[in-house]
Amino acid sequence: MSVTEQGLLERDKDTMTLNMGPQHPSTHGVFRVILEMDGEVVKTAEPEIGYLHTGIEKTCENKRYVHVIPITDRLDYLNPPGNNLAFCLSTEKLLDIEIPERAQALRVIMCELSRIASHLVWLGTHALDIGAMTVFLYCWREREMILDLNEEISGVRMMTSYIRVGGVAKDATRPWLDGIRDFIDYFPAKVDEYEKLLTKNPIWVDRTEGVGVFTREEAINWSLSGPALRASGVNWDIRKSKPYSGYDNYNFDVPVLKNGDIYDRYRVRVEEMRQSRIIIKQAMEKLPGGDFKTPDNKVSLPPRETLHTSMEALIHHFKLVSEGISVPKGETYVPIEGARGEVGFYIVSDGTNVPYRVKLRAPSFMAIPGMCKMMEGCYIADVVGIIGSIDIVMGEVDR
Amino acid sequence: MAEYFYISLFAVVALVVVGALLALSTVLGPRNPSPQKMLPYECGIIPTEEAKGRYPVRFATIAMLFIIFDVEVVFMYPWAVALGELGLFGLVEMAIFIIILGIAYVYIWGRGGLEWD
Amino acid sequence: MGLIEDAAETFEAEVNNLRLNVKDTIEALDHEYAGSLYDTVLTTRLGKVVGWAQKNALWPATFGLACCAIEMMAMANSRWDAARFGAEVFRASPRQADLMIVSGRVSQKMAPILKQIFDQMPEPKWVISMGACASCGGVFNNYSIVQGVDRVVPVDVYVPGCPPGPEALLYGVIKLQEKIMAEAGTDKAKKRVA
Amino acid sequence: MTSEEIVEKLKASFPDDIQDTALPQGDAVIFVAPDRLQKVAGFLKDDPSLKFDYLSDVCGVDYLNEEREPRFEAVYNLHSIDHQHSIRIRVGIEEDNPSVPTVSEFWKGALYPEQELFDMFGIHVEGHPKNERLIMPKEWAGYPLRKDYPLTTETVTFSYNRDFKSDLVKSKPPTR
Repeated sequence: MSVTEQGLLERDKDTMTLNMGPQHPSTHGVFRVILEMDGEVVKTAEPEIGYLHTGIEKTCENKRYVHVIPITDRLDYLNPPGNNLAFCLSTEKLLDIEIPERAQALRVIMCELSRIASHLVWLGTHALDIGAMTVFLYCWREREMILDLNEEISGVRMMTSYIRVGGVAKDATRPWLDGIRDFIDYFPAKVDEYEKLLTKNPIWVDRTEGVGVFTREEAINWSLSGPALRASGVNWDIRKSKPYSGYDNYNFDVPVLKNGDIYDRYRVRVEEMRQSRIIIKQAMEKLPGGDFKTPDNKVSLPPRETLHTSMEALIHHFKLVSEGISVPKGETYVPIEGARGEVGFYIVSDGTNVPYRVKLRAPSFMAIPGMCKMMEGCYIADVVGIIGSIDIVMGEVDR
Repeated sequence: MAEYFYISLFAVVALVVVGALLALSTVLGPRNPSPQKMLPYECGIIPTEEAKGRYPVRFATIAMLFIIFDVEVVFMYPWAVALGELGLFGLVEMAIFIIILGIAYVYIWGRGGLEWD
Repeated sequence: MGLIEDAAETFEAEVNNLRLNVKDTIEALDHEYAGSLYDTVLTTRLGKVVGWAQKNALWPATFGLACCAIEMMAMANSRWDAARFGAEVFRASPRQADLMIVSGRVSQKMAPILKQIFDQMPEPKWVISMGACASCGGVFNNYSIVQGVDRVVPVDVYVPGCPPGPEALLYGVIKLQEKIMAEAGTDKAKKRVA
Repeated sequence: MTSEEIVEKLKASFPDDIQDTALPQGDAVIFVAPDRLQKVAGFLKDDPSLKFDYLSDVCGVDYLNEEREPRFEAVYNLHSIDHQHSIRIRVGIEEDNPSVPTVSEFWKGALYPEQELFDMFGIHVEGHPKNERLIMPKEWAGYPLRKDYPLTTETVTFSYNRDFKSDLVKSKPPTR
């Protein structure tokens, strides 16, 4: 429409630009998407990220391997043990050391607990965005139990830094193990409670079924990963295809559904919560004895009491504390299955005790273009549902 | 005339309370306009283009449909209160009223007036 | 001889302190009026009542940036329950909020937006800087993080921790309530609104 | 197929395009020149026995003070969903006006990490729709993840000691 005689404002496009900006209750962090709207229908959705860029990769290049572990906690802050495990696995692959059975089992328990906690935060905020207030309060009740377990074993609620290079920080304590057993018996009834609230709820089904559909080829081509990929019919779970840290001796099944809409992603994640509980149950029953970190003292600190007696322990202790681990030259990438998808650290080391380059493969970062492509053609109300169903975390998107 | 006393008293009290609240807050409330505060709220971004003057016609049709059926419900309230005295006559009257609007509703539904695109 | 110089130096620092304090008090006195009855009517007694009302209805604006936002959500939930202190209602738009909890690390790209949101909040408004990253940059001292939110907005309460537990944030809210009560009815409250 | 078979197959079918291959800790790694990348990538995606249809990650590395010759490097991690094996392509890029061809026509997921390559390292990606800032603010100068870019740490003025704070507060650096 050009400018008419009355000098009406020149309008070259009939769409309306709506800015779903960084400070928005349902963008799960500081994520901005500029929506070109034709009435209620989204024509194009152009994402804008970087509002939480913390320069973590630059900071990691100036810190020792041991100091990078608390930094990885703050990347994907809903699944901190997942990041720790990814970093430790890459470093241990470069160091080429063997992790004792007990440490691997403790790592699996910690990661599965944090996967449940992360899925609970996802379910709470996703349901809250679509309008179900009660699920938000229910989910946090269970999450508080997991956070208490974290506090029991590592002293911190969220950022546990429990998984260290060469094993774990502390051996499993009696109250922690009892707490997990109680949680295992307590949790299935709660998941059924969420399902009762949402799965057959006509409002929920209307808002999520057939919305934001991604076919199998699109999901693979746009590099989605994790539950979003498995909801589109792709059987790709790194715990099964590239087992790490002893995942191959637990039998659990991976939920894979077909039609790739928000409803299927919801059902995949709820089923994953149940499967994680089954993994923890098996890991608790078969918890092997032995030490909880590698006896090789070049990587992990020797036990305190040996310091008084043996000289080598003192030297190892001093060398580790003053200089830290020095990793041989090389580069490696070990993917693991985080709560949001494939997480992995590409580490380049130049033989010193400071990593030369640390790059996080963040599932949310890779999913954003696919998510915005999914929004085209949906209503404005579904944009909120789609962001919730892909479950992005801005900490790992902007790094 | 007497029976209108209570309803008018209720209306006056309502007006007084609302008026007082509004007046107090405008008089007592601090006024501190600053250029940024006057800008429309765009999730933290400085807005580049003003609000669009022209909206698609879909918004208007849906608003009208809502008004029609909302007024229908408003008529039901006094009817429900007075159903005792009206008896069968009131029931039949309201049934006819609802059927007429029902036909309109079915017609609109058939023509796809309720979907968005 | 070094002792005397040290003593002279500390003495001069003390004088410098006093001069700065005096400058502050003078500045506090001649604030410009909010241009309404709000100043003239609000004597100390009525100011206390207004302060009591403001204290018990602190509506936080959802400004969840990073990990601290998850703990802020935990504070609003049933176990830690900020509703006991009137801070449970999280308003999305800054127009209806009078408390901004900056929870998370503020990057250089986010700082102007934080300033814009803070300006769009009506007076009187308060800011809680939650977590080490918001208070002083935390573990991230690099090119991308604003080293402390007090460079962008005036902060009232700093809550330490990374992330601070919900109980620590609640303690921060309570401390802010005490500050509001202490400030109510004085010139500081009027200056905050002006 | 195991890593060795993958590497052998690729060396056989691309004798001149692949500069070098390596098997660090059992991973299949091939080194490719930038101009040959699209050819190798097309083969990797379409070959029925390899079928690398999932791009896991594109990541840039700056080997400034290492004695390696090409300073920059773009690393492509690929998985195959059906055969469940992986490969890593390392593409060495020259220092003066570094550029690499895009692979977004094979894997749409490469659009964002390649734009991050430009944003963080200044590696120009030919054929990429948007070679501009992704994460950093639009008017940011310099490429942060290069080795010669300083970490720019600042002294933090978080102290209640009044006179210490007074002069540092005055010299508070403005928000960029």
